[in-house]
Amino acid sequence: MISLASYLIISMILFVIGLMVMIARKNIVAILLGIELVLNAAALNFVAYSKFVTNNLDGHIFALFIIVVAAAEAAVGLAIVIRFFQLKETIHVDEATQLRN
Amino acid sequence: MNQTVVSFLAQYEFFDFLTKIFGENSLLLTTLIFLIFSVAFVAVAATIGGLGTYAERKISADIQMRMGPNRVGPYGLLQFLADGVKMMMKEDIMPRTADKFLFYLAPLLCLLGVFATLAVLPVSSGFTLTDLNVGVFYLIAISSLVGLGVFLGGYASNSKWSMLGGMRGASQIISYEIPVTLSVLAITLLSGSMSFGKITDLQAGFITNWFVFHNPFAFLAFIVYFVGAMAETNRAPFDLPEAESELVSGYHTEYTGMRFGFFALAEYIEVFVVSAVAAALFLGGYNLPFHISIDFLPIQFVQLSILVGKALMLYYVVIWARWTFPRLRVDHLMSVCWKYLTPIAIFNLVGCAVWMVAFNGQSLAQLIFGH
Amino acid sequence: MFLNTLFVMSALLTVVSAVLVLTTKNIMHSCVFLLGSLIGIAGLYATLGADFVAATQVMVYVGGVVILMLFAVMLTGGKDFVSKAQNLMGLAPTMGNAWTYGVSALVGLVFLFTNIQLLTRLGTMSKLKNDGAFESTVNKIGHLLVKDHILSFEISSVLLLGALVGAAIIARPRKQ
Amino acid sequence: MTTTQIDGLMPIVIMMAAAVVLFFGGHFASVILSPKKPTPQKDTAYECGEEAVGSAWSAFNVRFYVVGLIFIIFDVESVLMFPVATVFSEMVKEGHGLFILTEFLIFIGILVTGIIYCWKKGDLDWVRSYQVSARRNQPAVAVKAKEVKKASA
Repeated sequence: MISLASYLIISMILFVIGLMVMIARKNIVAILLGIELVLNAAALNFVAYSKFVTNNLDGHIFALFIIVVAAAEAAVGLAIVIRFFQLKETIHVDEATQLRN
Repeated sequence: MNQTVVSFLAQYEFFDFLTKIFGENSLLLTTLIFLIFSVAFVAVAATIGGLGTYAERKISADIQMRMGPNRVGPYGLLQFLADGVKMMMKEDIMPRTADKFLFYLAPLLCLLGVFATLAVLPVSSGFTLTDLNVGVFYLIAISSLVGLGVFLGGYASNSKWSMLGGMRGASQIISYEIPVTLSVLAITLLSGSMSFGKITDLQAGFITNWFVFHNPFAFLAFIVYFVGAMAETNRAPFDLPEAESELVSGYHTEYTGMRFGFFALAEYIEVFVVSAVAAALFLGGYNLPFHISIDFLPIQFVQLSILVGKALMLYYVVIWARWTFPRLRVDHLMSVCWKYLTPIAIFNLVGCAVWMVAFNGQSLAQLIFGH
Repeated sequence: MFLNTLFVMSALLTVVSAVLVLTTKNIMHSCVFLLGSLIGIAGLYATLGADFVAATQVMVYVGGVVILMLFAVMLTGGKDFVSKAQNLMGLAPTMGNAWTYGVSALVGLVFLFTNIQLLTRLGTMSKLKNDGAFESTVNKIGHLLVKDHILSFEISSVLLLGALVGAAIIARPRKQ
Repeated sequence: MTTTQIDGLMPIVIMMAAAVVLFFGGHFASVILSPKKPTPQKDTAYECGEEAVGSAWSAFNVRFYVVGLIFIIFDVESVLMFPVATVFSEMVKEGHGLFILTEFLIFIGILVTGIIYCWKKGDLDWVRSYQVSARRNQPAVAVKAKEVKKASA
């Protein structure tokens, strides 16, 4: 039977995979993909808890706003990626070193 | 609520007989009924899509004073079957440099997006496959898979024509989704529901109850919706992604045989779907102009033919527009969407909201003729 | 029963697609697999009775974010779609030394034990009835948005305005 | 309070499965019926009879992204407006009409501010953004276009 734990496990797997994508890949767009996975894992947790524990819809509202924030984040992030590509002709994350020293 | 075809059939006597046969396992029966109706839907939709190509050729021939297809079957009616067989027998070519995985996936995404919208299409009060609470919203959401399919089809071919067509197609489809969404939002505002069933029920009765005639803003919203939907399905005069005189064939230049057939099928079914949605949201849907008890089963078929008739009329208008208006230029296309349709759609939305508050939700006809 | 089927299908789609996002080298394919994963999550929302959130997920991600990402890949790519050493196989030699591996192993162990502790307790705790009948959420969400959460509703609009203006400024072609 | 059955989602799954079945069925039929005679010329991308040069996967103009950006912001805003629109008539009947109208108008007003900004800055303008990027190479053309625009305005 489906319980809260099954949703939490899926959410955990998603979170960890998202984190691994963020760490392992050097393409900035791929890092944004990882961020989307992580945010979705969090939203899934919110909805699961609101169904099984609190029994009201505040979790749904939270998931909605997470989706809103994720969309805004993707829009701005990808704009930065495109601008970065115009300057550096690459989207390798290790090239972004102008603020290092 | 959440009425489905199963819950509709459950009120008849023969359903008890069926439950006796299938015993306590109601899931099997539900699945079976859904399967039967889904297959019927798919068959009818595919036929309408196929006849769409025939109608397109015949109507264009009529407008241009030609004969059109008239060899296969009576009046050339079976032409689409011949076309289908021909497509299956064509050699399946894939460019060597193509992205194979995405090349296979793109037509499938188009088909998925179109078929998934069929599940909520309100064809009659009982035969609607499922009447979701978020029906309208779901329909808008899932149909954007088509745009993705167009883009990936253009990308995966690795041909310049396809790439240009795909980029244009994707940006056009997503742009025109905004006026469409805002117009649908106006209807949601007036009806207070996102379920197709409720929206259609509110338009029952005489023609003045239709949402087109609810107020002047709703009438404008209908026009915006229709123009936007035509652009979203890549129909002329908005057929820039597949403009044959400038882009060879657009995003499906490299597609041959059956895969090209899937793109075409998806497009023609989608035109029917947006026409049917326009009929359901604005033109009264499946309602008869007088009150009648819907418990009598053949009435369902009458309702079905009313909706399909309305949708086919809009379909005719779409084809007619193709042979009447010249194709837009790409910068005009974008300015039509963002500088005309979207502001008008926002204006409609605000107008509908103000109307609701000012006249307490009454329609124009109610204000003029009283209740 | 259909609930379980839907759950299993969605969960498989989600997890398998997420793994493929991680392991595929081609960024374009990664975006498409991300799409699968997000649709799977929409299915999971549907099994939780969150119909509106599920439709929102499909609407925003399928129609919006994924297409935007594909656009961004197209705008930045050209030469370098398949880049080397971007998957797990190429990871080990480029990342850190023994010290970082030791710390991460420790953190991983602590994480694992905490999760096992939590999950075993949760597994016995919540046996809510989940028989496939749900209340409609759309109306309630609407009421919550216009009454309890009115401020966040309006502020999200300001956030989106900021995102629009900011991203438009950043991405706009320069005059140079 | 109305309840909904999860079974209502079954047709969606079945329809998607039908699409997949149709897709692979069509492919199968095509594989059986169609000839298979590849030649090197046939397998190249179509470029009007010329030999295909280079790859089509090159960097595109940024204006496509800007269109997508404006789209996604509108998309998300409309997502938030849908539940509010659903309760609108209810609230009007309860007598909170002006309250929810004000709220709705503020929300749309902020949205409209964004589109007015983009309009003024020329992001909605397909041609002008193209000229700005082309000015690097051909200043004369851009200046001419600007003059024409001024004259027409």
